[in-house]
Amino acid sequence: MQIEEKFEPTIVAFCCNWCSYAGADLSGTNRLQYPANVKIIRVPCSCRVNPMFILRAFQRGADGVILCGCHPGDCHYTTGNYYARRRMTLLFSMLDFLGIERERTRVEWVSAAEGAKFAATMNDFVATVTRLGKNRRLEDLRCKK
Amino acid sequence: MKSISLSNLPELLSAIAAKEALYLPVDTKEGAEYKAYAEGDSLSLACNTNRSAKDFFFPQVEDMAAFKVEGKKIEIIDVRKETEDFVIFGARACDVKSFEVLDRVFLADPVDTFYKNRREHSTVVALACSAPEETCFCSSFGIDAAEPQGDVSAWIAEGRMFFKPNTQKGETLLSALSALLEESDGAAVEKAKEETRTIMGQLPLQNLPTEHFKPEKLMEHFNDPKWKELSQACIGCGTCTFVCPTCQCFDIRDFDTGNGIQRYRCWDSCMYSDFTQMAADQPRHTQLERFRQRFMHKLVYYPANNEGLFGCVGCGRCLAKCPISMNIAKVMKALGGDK
Amino acid sequence: MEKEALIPEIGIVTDIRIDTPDVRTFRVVTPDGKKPFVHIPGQCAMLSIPGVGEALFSITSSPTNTEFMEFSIKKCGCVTSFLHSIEPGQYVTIRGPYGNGFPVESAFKGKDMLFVAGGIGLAPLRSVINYCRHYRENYGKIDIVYGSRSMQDLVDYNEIVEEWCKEDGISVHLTIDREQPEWDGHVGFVPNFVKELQFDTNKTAVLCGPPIMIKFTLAGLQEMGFKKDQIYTTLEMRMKCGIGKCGRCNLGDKFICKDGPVFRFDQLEELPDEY
Amino acid sequence: MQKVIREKAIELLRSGKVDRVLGWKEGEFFYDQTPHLFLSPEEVERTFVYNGFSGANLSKYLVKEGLKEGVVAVFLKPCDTYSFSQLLKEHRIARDKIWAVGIPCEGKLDIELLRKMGIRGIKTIEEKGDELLVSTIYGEKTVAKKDVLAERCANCKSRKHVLYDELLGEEGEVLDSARFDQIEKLEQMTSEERFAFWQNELSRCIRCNACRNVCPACTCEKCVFDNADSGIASKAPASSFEEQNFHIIRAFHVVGRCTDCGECSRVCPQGIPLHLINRKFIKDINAFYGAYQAGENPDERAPLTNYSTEDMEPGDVFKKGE
Repeated sequence: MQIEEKFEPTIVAFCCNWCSYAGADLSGTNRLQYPANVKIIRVPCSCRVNPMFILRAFQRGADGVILCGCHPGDCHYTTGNYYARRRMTLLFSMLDFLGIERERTRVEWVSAAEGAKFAATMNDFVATVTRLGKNRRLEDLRCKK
Repeated sequence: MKSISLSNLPELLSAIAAKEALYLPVDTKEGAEYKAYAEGDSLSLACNTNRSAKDFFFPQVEDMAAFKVEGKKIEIIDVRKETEDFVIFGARACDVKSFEVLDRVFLADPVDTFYKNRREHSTVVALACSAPEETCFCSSFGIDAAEPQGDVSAWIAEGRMFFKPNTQKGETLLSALSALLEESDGAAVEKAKEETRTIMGQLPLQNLPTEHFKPEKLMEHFNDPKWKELSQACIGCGTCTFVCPTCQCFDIRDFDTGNGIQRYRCWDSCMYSDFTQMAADQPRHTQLERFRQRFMHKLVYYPANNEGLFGCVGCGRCLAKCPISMNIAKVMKALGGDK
Repeated sequence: MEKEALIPEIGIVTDIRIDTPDVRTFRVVTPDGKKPFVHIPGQCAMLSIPGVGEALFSITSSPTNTEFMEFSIKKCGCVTSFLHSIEPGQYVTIRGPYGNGFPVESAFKGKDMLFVAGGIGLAPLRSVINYCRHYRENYGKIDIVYGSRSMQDLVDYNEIVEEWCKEDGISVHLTIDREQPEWDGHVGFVPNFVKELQFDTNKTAVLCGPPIMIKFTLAGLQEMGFKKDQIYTTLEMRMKCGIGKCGRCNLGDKFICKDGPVFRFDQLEELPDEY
Repeated sequence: MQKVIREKAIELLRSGKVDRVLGWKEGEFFYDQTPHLFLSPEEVERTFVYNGFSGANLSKYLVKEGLKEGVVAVFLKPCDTYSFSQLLKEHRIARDKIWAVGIPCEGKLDIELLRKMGIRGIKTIEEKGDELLVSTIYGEKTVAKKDVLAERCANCKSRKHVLYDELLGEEGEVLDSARFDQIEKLEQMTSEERFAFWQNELSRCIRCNACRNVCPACTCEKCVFDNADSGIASKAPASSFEEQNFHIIRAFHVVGRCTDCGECSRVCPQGIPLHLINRKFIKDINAFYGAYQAGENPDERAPLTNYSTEDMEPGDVFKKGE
């Protein structure tokens, strides 16, 4: 008999250095739980993330990608997240257009004080992606073991 | 000569597919393409496929080796596998000739085992052309579209398909299918050949000048001032090289899969700016040199190394596909014609 | 399955010598400690680090060295930069030998030899120079003109001074581009130095170095009375296969990897100058 | 029209106003014209053509031409002027080296559509009003032009020349086109259907880079896909991801700069409707950030180099419809 393994998604979270990364940190120091599936990549600003980052994360085995940055208006560089917002809006719409499940991508604004929001967001995102199952539509078979 | 009624052709295809892998051109919404046979597929009667038949022996991408890297240590894994027997059914005379052009590169010492393996396991059923197009110019290179080579030659005439084996492999294939084939005389075939040749004679590019492209004229052609004008609109894409049945330049690259390195080879194009790029400099700085390289290779360099065999088979794909409609026919006319 | 030329073998770098700030010489053997394969001077090998890339290098050591192979490599691109970062014990992959090599057993035999090298151009010549030294009786007088940007940039300086300079019948002429306090030798560019030295025109000359050096040295030698069929050089181009199939290193109908890399200048004259 | 354009080209060359003329040179057949630099009036007289198959957008050549000595005259169809204007806006073209002549366009024809009708062995094509008389070695055929109109022309967005030094013919209008209809049709499909649609299309990609190289908005000195150090340089569709990645990034890089000239789809040797990807971006920009047409207004900021504090959230894209 085959034992069915529970699907554990790999989640890549791009977190801006000034707000969301600190938010993740805070959720840690407050002992708030969020799944270990989330791999955080720290970026100087949410605007640093270009579409290639997102696609490459999927190529390399991510099942979901989330971008976290400062709340609009609170960007450390004043306007970075406004540009990121437009960029990701268009990219996610395009991914959906090409038939990639829309729930696999998300943008969330998390401030340095919102440790609880960070944990809640991650819990929710991991649950969503777990329900979706493995990323099959934007995968690179060569990268599978 | 063996033959089968066209209405029974599906049975013949099924019979081949039951025995070994079968590939044939089928019509798609974007023109004819080779594909693996599935029950119900019917043979395309289009003059030619979008992509050439070189894919069967020299695919666009193939894995060459894998490496496991651990610290300073490297392990090499041979990923080659013996190919299964397969049949290419319905390749045209130009594509069949292109196999000979490729053979002389890949089967020359040291042999390319990837290519050789596929070549050895293939049986080519070549189908004579009945409706050539204006872009066809195989006869300029001495290819007879009515008399294709290959392991088996086939013709369509008077509602039947006729077969003639040319090699041992061809004999084997036909004898395995003998239950479906009838013995018939070749009168209809001769008539069909004549018809094809008559049409070929009316095509505009039937007699492109080839006599000027001799090894001893290498430098004369290389230094021809016309290259500048011919190449000026070239956008440097790889369309002509990728649809070409005889273009065989390749690149070898490594891909890090995250759990090992895959070394693969893929088609490359001399039209690309990074084709000859080295760390410091490159010998072909502008599109003129790259453009010239492609046509000189087909018309002068390749024949110089291969007893005068041209590196072009006149299939006409580059004529149909080039974004700016610059092609070997125009180059040949400019360089070797009107003299 | 039969052996595939494009699938490499394992080599181990057992020793790395730092020659100049940007040139290192790598000693390579097979996993069982032997020399990877037999070659003739002037031939090349494909070295690669999986995941980084594969590149063609001329074999610097002489065939008379039966224990290992050496490659003098200048840091300039992807693969070479990586090689400069490795330590002894590193595995690499190696395949070869490729190319025609120098005609040491035919055209060079019994001749007075003149070797002219600039910078890293000494790498391929070192193989043939050491070969000629080993079979000293087969060759006449040997002159070596070698120049580099500075004293620190002279590759194999120790071997040159300690071995080549001390041998009978070998004259070594060194030069550097600009004055340096600790340098008491010649200062100036190689082509001018060659002209100043005025060699006998019965010599067979072999040039290797940057294109500009080759161009002017060739002109200088011709001025002296050398004919093009007396002068050899070795070329390089981007290569992927090394066996005349990948289609990028051709000069006209000749492939540098297969028909070269060693060419005589009268042969080059009949080929396009795309190198 | 060809006669008028030829005369204009000859006049410009004779008067010494320009040194070169960029136009279309006649090919072996009626339909295979090559963009060409004409240097003499005689050459124009002999081989300059302008007809239903003069589809190539010449504006991208101006990047290179502007670097040369002397002035070049160029003939631009309405949609080409959008590309030209966009390139100028991006400072890719030396304006003083260019003499732009606007020429009218009745819509360009797609030879592939003729071939799909089974018309083969074409000897000559004659344009007669709304019809094409095609003579082939297998007989004569008459085809309505509208049936072989290229997709981009059937859904023409504008007959207006946005920028020119002189104009031949009448000033046109911006049209109310149905170019987003097919996008909407795709949007109404399920995610699975869309995925299947695009897999079928993109899997045919041979990575010849024709779409990128022909694109008037793709003018990077070195493309990221050609940069060996980028980690994504690959010449081959080694996995389905490569194709998706290439085409998303290709289109994304020209977001807000793509004028929807349709060259990418015209040149694709595999017949992939690449313009649909670019057009989806254009449709989204219009819907999310207000109507925007690249190349139309040189002073307007492009959507991705601009923002508003009131912009919608990425997640809102999918909320509207539900």
